[in-house]
Amino acid sequence: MSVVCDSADEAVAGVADGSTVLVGGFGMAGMPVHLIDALIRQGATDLTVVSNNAGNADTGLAALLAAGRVRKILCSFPRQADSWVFDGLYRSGRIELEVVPQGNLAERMRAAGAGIGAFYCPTGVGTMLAEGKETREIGGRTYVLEYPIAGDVALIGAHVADRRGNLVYRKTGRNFGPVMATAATTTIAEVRHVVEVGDLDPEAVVTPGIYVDRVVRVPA
Amino acid sequence: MSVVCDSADEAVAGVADGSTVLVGGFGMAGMPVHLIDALIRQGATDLTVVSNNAGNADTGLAALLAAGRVRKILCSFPRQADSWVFDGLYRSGRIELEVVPQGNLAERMRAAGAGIGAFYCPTGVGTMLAEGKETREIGGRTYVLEYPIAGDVALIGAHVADRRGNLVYRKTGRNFGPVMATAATTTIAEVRHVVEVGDLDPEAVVTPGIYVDRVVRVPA
Amino acid sequence: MTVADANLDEHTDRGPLGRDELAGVVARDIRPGWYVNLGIGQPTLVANHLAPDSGVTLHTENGMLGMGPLASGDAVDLDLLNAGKEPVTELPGAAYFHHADSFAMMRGGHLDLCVLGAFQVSATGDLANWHTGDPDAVPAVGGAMDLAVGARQVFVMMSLFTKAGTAKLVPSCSYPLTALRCVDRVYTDVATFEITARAVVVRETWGLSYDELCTRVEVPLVRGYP
Amino acid sequence: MTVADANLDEHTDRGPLGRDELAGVVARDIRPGWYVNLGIGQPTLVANHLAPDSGVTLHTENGMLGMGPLASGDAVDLDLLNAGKEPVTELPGAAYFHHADSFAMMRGGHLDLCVLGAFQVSATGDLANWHTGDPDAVPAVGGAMDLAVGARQVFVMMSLFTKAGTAKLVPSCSYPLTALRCVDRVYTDVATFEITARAVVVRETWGLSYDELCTRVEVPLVRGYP
Repeated sequence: MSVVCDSADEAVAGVADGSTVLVGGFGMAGMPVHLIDALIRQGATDLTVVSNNAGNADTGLAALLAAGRVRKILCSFPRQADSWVFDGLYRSGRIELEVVPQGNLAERMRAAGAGIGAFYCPTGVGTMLAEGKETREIGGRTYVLEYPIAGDVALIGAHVADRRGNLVYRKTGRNFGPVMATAATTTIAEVRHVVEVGDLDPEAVVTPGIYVDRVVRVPA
Repeated sequence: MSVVCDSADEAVAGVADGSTVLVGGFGMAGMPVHLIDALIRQGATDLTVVSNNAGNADTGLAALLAAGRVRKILCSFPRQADSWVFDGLYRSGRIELEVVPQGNLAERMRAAGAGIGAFYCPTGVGTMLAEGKETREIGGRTYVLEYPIAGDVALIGAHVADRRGNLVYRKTGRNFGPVMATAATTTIAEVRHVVEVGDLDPEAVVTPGIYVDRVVRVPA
Repeated sequence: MTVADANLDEHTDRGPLGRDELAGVVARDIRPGWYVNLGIGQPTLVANHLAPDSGVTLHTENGMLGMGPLASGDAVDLDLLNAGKEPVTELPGAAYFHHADSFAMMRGGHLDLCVLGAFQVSATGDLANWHTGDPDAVPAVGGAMDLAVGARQVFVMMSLFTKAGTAKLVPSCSYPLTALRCVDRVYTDVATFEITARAVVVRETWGLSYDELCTRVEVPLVRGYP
Repeated sequence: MTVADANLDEHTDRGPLGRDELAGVVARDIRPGWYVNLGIGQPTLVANHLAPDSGVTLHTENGMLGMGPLASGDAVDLDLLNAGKEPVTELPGAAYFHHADSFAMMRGGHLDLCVLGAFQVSATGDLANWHTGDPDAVPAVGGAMDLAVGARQVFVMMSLFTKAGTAKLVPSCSYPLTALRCVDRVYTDVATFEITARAVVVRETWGLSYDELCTRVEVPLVRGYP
């Protein structure tokens, strides 16, 4: 029951137009650059992308945006020194943006993966990001009701996979990967090393293979 | 900044009457037997205990119950072949019981540790365990509103600690430990080995020391 | 004599299934690659009928994927228990996680299947398997509600009749419920049932015919797949 | 001349604090054993003033406790970044975790302190530090709201005055808010303030006296601890 694919193109095959795609990575750490490039070649369009940022310079997520494939993005921090592709699309009204506090982004995906229908969160209370959202007092504190963010597809980067899809990350490359893997119908991971089943320490597996549908090895 | 104590008695010093005590373990795996024994000696009473079971035979949690220290217990499965201490107290009305589905027990403690005010959970909908609880339809499915369970103290068992309180567990001894550690004001862990800071693999630490206030080494 | 029409196998030339035979029938329907939780009690027998190369990964709710058979002798490790608190073993490719992660996995719909015992199953798939309703009983639910609600498919294994001869497949459960509309299939010693949105379909019988079965169960049944 | 009354140090014999001096003043108030998140920008300078044996553990919201100084040369590892996406190092006793766990740690009140920059802080501790309110600006919040709401204590580091000379400690924020009533202390180049439930208390001044400060800030101030 190997989940290992021969190429990134094979790994992203079948992503449908209109999909919600969760894209891991924080900075370049954990960024699934080969999978994003393959997704550009694959051609799916009208996508909703969920990622911490909105792309840097002209490669990776920025290239996907530049190719006109993304209708909407949910992220915590779109504006960066080199986010000119996003900035241009946003200012010209060609992309929809939902800014989500970084922890809410993570927790809303966690809720999707954990079967939680919604949760009351203290983050953002009294701010413009909570405008129009339901609030509730619990134990004298005000909370905002937040709903899950589920993906059709998650593209994540990890360090090592075994053939069943158990994943180990490396340092801060872990970031959104484990959460996104739980929140998507189909989770696709690019990794630097593929090992045999039994080669990973079961105590140290971070993402169990149950969450991983396809794996592709990419150059380290 | 070592969190290591010299004895289990030192580790449980100061637990106040009326405290809510989260007690880890599933079967004997991860069960903090030495800390429970120390808590009996320490003498705190009128406790609310949160644990998966309600004690077995005449030792550990059962001994704490037998000593008359527990006013109320929240657990998923009080009834076991050898839960005669609990059974006797319950049938004679000397202990209060809240039965909580096992996943709700875990998720409600997770919510306490994660600063979530409440969450909508599909478990228990339409059953007697959800009677009187608020429900809500979300996306065509019914959910029950569940509130956090926080502890004043957590007593957990782990495998190895470093002197700063980073914890590693062993096999299914992990169970409730990592969740309870996040949900209590004061987390106390008994471990089989104490190592120096830097001896644990940072990728494999399951409970970071930020969640652990006191550690005591006990015989393996 | 075995009468097989298009969609119903009637094994009337033999008696009801034994417990182990029943476990084998359930195992036959578990597909390679599935992640499966086998409930405490009778469902654990199913593991004995899954070949080592079946590609099926077993989950135990106390925090493990890749659980192997029961441990004995030197292999007993009291840090490695199943949900029934028996010592088990670890297979290659296993992973450990904590309770909140384990139940998130269940509740989030990631397990392909759980197999549970039952006191009663209703015609619409309601499950009662945690409480007899006896007011003197100490209530104890464990992970039953979480499993029933969370797994993608729920198979129930039980004897069809109580000792008093009453069917446990009922129009509506009289025992306290575990979860609503969650059961997909019911495997019993005398028949297997598929609970669909429209009907309860009999797939196979042992030791009695479809017509006899209909006389002993109060739930309207459908003969094989319509 | 330094005038110290019971609870207020006025350093009028010198100019305002430089950025690095200010970082040192903040560091002085961080206690051994604390778990601390230093926000992007000016707050990261505080790390330079924490002695290696300070017992302070740094958190970075992208999934790490035990973050060390910025990496350079061979120590640069692109898998090991801080929240500002700069390469950093790992100290003994570090631990890695994923984003949901990292923000659960923050939101759950486990960090003793976060230090953040600000555009404005109100007299009641409201914080505005993520958006200028400019309708043309691309909004970007990152982890600021989570940190402000979650840490047990929030220290703000900023210059007290805008380039136009207006105080950023204000009766009520005009910029979009990050969080309500979250700021405990404000460290600026000319004064430090403690925001209590009843008043804004001046603890120390640099380059101006308490009386001068009162004339330049619209918020009612209290001289030292009452």
